[in-house]
Amino acid sequence: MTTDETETTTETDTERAYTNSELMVVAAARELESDDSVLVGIGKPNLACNVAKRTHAPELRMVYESGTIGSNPKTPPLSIGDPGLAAGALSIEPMRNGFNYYLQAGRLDVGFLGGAQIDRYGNINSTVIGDYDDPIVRLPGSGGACEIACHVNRTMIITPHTERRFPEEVDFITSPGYVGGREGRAELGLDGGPEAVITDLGVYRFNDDGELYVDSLHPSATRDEIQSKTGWEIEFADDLQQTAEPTDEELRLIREELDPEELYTDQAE
Amino acid sequence: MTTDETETTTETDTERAYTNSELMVVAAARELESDDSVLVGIGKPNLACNVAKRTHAPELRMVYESGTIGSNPKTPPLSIGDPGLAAGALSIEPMRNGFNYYLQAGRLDVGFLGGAQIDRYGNINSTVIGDYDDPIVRLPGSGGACEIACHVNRTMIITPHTERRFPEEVDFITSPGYVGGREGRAELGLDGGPEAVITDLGVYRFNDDGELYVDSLHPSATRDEIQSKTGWEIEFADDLQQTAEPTDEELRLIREELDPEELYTDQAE
Amino acid sequence: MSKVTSMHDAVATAVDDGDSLYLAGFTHLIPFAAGHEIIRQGRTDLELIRATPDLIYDQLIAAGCARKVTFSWAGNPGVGSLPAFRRAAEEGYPTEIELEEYTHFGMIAALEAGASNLPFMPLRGFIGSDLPDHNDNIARVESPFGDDYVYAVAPIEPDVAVVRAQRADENGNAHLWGIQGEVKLAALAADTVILSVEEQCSEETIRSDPNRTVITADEVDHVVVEPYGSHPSYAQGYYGRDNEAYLSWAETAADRDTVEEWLDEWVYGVDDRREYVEQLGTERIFDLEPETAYATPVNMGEYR
Amino acid sequence: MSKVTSMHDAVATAVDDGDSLYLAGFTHLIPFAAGHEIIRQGRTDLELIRATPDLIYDQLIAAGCARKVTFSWAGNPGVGSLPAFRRAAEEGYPTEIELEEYTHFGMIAALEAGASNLPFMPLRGFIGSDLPDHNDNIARVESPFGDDYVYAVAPIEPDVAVVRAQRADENGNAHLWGIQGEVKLAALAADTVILSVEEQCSEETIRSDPNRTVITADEVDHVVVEPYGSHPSYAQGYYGRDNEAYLSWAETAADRDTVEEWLDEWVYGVDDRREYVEQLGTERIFDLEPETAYATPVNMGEYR
Repeated sequence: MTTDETETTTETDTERAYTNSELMVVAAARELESDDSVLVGIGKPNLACNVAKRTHAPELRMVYESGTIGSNPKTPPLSIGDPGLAAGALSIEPMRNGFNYYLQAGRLDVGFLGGAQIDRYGNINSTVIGDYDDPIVRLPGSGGACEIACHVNRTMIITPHTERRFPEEVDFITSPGYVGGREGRAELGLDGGPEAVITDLGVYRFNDDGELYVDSLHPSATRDEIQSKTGWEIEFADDLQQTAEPTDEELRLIREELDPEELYTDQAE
Repeated sequence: MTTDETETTTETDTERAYTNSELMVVAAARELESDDSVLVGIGKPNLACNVAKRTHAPELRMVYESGTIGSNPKTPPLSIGDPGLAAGALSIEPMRNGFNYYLQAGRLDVGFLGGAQIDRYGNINSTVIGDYDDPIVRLPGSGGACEIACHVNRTMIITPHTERRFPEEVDFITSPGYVGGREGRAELGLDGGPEAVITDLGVYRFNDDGELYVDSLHPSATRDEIQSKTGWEIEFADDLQQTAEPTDEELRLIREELDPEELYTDQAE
Repeated sequence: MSKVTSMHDAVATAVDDGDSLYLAGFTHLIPFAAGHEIIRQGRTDLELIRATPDLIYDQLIAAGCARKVTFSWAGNPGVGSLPAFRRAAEEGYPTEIELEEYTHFGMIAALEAGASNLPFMPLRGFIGSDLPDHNDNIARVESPFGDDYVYAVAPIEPDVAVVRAQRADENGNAHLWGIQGEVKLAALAADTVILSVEEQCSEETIRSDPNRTVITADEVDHVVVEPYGSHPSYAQGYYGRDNEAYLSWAETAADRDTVEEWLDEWVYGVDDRREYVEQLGTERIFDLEPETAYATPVNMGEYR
Repeated sequence: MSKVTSMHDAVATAVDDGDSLYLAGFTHLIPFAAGHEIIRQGRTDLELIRATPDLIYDQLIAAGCARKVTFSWAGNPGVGSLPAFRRAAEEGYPTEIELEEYTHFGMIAALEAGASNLPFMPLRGFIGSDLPDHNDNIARVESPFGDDYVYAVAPIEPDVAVVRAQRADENGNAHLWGIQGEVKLAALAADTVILSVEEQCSEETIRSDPNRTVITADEVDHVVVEPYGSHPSYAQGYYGRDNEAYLSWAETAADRDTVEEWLDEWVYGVDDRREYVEQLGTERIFDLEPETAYATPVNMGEYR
């Protein structure tokens, strides 16, 4: 980033001086509001929260499954229990308290999840591909994900969009989305639900039935590409947008401050 | 206490140079063993624990309902939550943890209780005299007592023996003794139970049916006095003992170190 | 944005007639100043919830603020009974009070359910006791795994909790040391929380020792900085319990008139806690101060 | 009487073939040295219980110690999957392993039930998930108060827990700061507890700050003083996480042979943690040390 601000903005528009992984981080950051408490995951979610906190959401409170409340890491953590999340936090809770008093009691607004499979109702599988008792791939399992999906008000899903990841129905529900639709979720007594799915192709949201639709396309992506990698006929918004591109400041934060070693993002020059 | 040890011992035997309230403290102290964890109450139980700790039970661990574990108060506390129980404790637990992880999980060996009424099966009433909804006397209620009586291995009851206090049946069971007998307690799934009742007249224990009997008489007391103040025909041990008298060291501890202001004991000269 | 305000304004905003109220603190850090302010502002029909009503609720009851008391041990700790509580329970003076009664463990479990947003909390409590017959919020529940049972209590969720700590930042992140009691649960279970502290500190101080934080800003609506706000209860490391006040309450409250005089002198007769402390006098306050004994430091490390 | 012993002797006494084992510590203070000693002593048929099996259980599985894994997230934190765990789960190599699976919250609630001597613990968890269909220790329970339901989990009560802390006295009263995880629950829920610490301290140090105590002597059977006993995990204020070791495990464990070589070099090839640390070398250790940042002191007061 050697050019001045005005020039770079122009270049960005025309030459795409950012990557889709950078765009994913930025799109996720923009979902956050300053008074949110966010249950942060590692990788892109952590970058997204830190971009948001350093731009439009300075009061954002970052909470980790390890029980650190109001963490303020100086460098991006490699795990959700790093010492830099504990040092300088506002509070550290035993693990049970974090889940019991914070998550279950509805004190967390936003949670970030990934997953090996996401279906048309936003249900997530991070447990097994294939049969539970004789798996083709044994995945790590829920961890905190199931109850995050149950209890935060807005679940954000960040994942690359590949064909395998978007089947019509997941092999195993690890974490509930809208189950069989918004009513299915409500019948279980759950509020909230998935708010957005952010992939390398676009930003998707959920319609009144609780079904996934494409809300904005990334500049590099096409409708056909998304449809061809999705296991059902996916809906597109009538007023389908183009995802807003990263600003220079957002890119600078990612590249210089938050992920200089490109652990979680591929970075453009 | 100006005379030397040998002389005083002799005086004690012949002239009763101690009071029954001092004897109660000492008799209670002798029930304690060095590896016991005791849930301590205020007043005589606290004095008894401190006498025991300073004589035959140096490793005695004192736990209070307020959540202080391994307290080591320099002066006797007025309440179970005094700052001197917190400063210098081994650990301080939030109130729930004390009840949940220590008491309920069976980590405490001994608990001291008082009560307005104690019946023939060691059930205790500290809730109301008369009808619950229209009480003659509204007493403080259970506090920690009910679950102490449920979960410690040996409940010690310290109380003066007056007629009103020893009815055949209590008006209200606040804290279970042997309920309708040892089997009644076992049917509820409870282990442990009352071990001894220590009054100003004697030390009582519980027979194989879970019924109270007099195990030792204090030197100043008589069988008739106990029977006349008891609401049923109370049993006396075949080998009824005389309660062992306080030693000089025990009396010195009470008078000089633990209760110099006679807050919890009447003291002889 | 700072939540720091006066106790007058916090109570005026947060506490309405008819509210259910939990003034927390097990022996330690009891919010006496808040109780007095509620009396001064003349709130009525309150449901007073507290494991140990203690002098604080005896005073509120004597002042006619209560319609119900939810409790587990209604005594003057280490001294005896609560005269005003007994007058209300036995004679209906100055107000009739309904009682909802638990054991300590049951009460704390009910707060735990409230703090956790659970419909019930199991405990091995009340066993063999007559209490469950008199409280519909206690029920026997069979274990879904094998042949076993517990009692369950329904959640307690007060409208307002007042909690105290030694120090907090302007947002309400608080360090509390010494006896913790049910302070955290009360703050989590309540809709609205007033946090009162001995001292205000920087957010940096809080962040230097996050394991010491018992309440976070998330739960707190109002922060009141009020030194000696717990007298005659105590604040660990700041001042001891004023045992004299506890002992003399037995006589003060024994009689309807003497308790009125006491309220006139110590509650209605002062504007706020500052005036109360002035009336107490420096010597009495100084006599309660402990010698200093610092905790052995810990290194949190600086991780970049 | 002092409980201080060596890790060799603690493991030899406490851990038998077939035991259920909880090596505690959520990311922080993971007892790697204990895990390695269990491998060296050749224990087999173990039920390995841990919310996050992490590298420590991947190593035990690779060494053939496991018959069952009870867990809630089996990955390499921030890196990817656990190769040995996957080989055992997918191919039965080197041993078949049975899986008992929870969510984090469900796992912790089960430990809470174990620590509390309760027959079950309710939680609003597993809702809408397929997990309850595959684990008999998860059951739906209706609330006894009104129209509501929860899931309940059965207690987890390991035969042995190994927990770590920064400092403890010779009896096992321990101060732990930074991330607490499930350490306290594991110690309370287990029959036998090995406590390993970075430093031994006096009982006086513990008593100077009782709010910092996370484990008391009551729960502890053996105390092992073992600096750097958590490497490549970390000890807050003492050393940071060795991320390099976590990153390289993906390659090391990807292949049956390379993981054997690794075990030969780092577990079988050293006698104890001291030799392991020597093999790591001073520079690597020094690189992990944080700058010093002390917590703001608190005054507990001296009350006479």
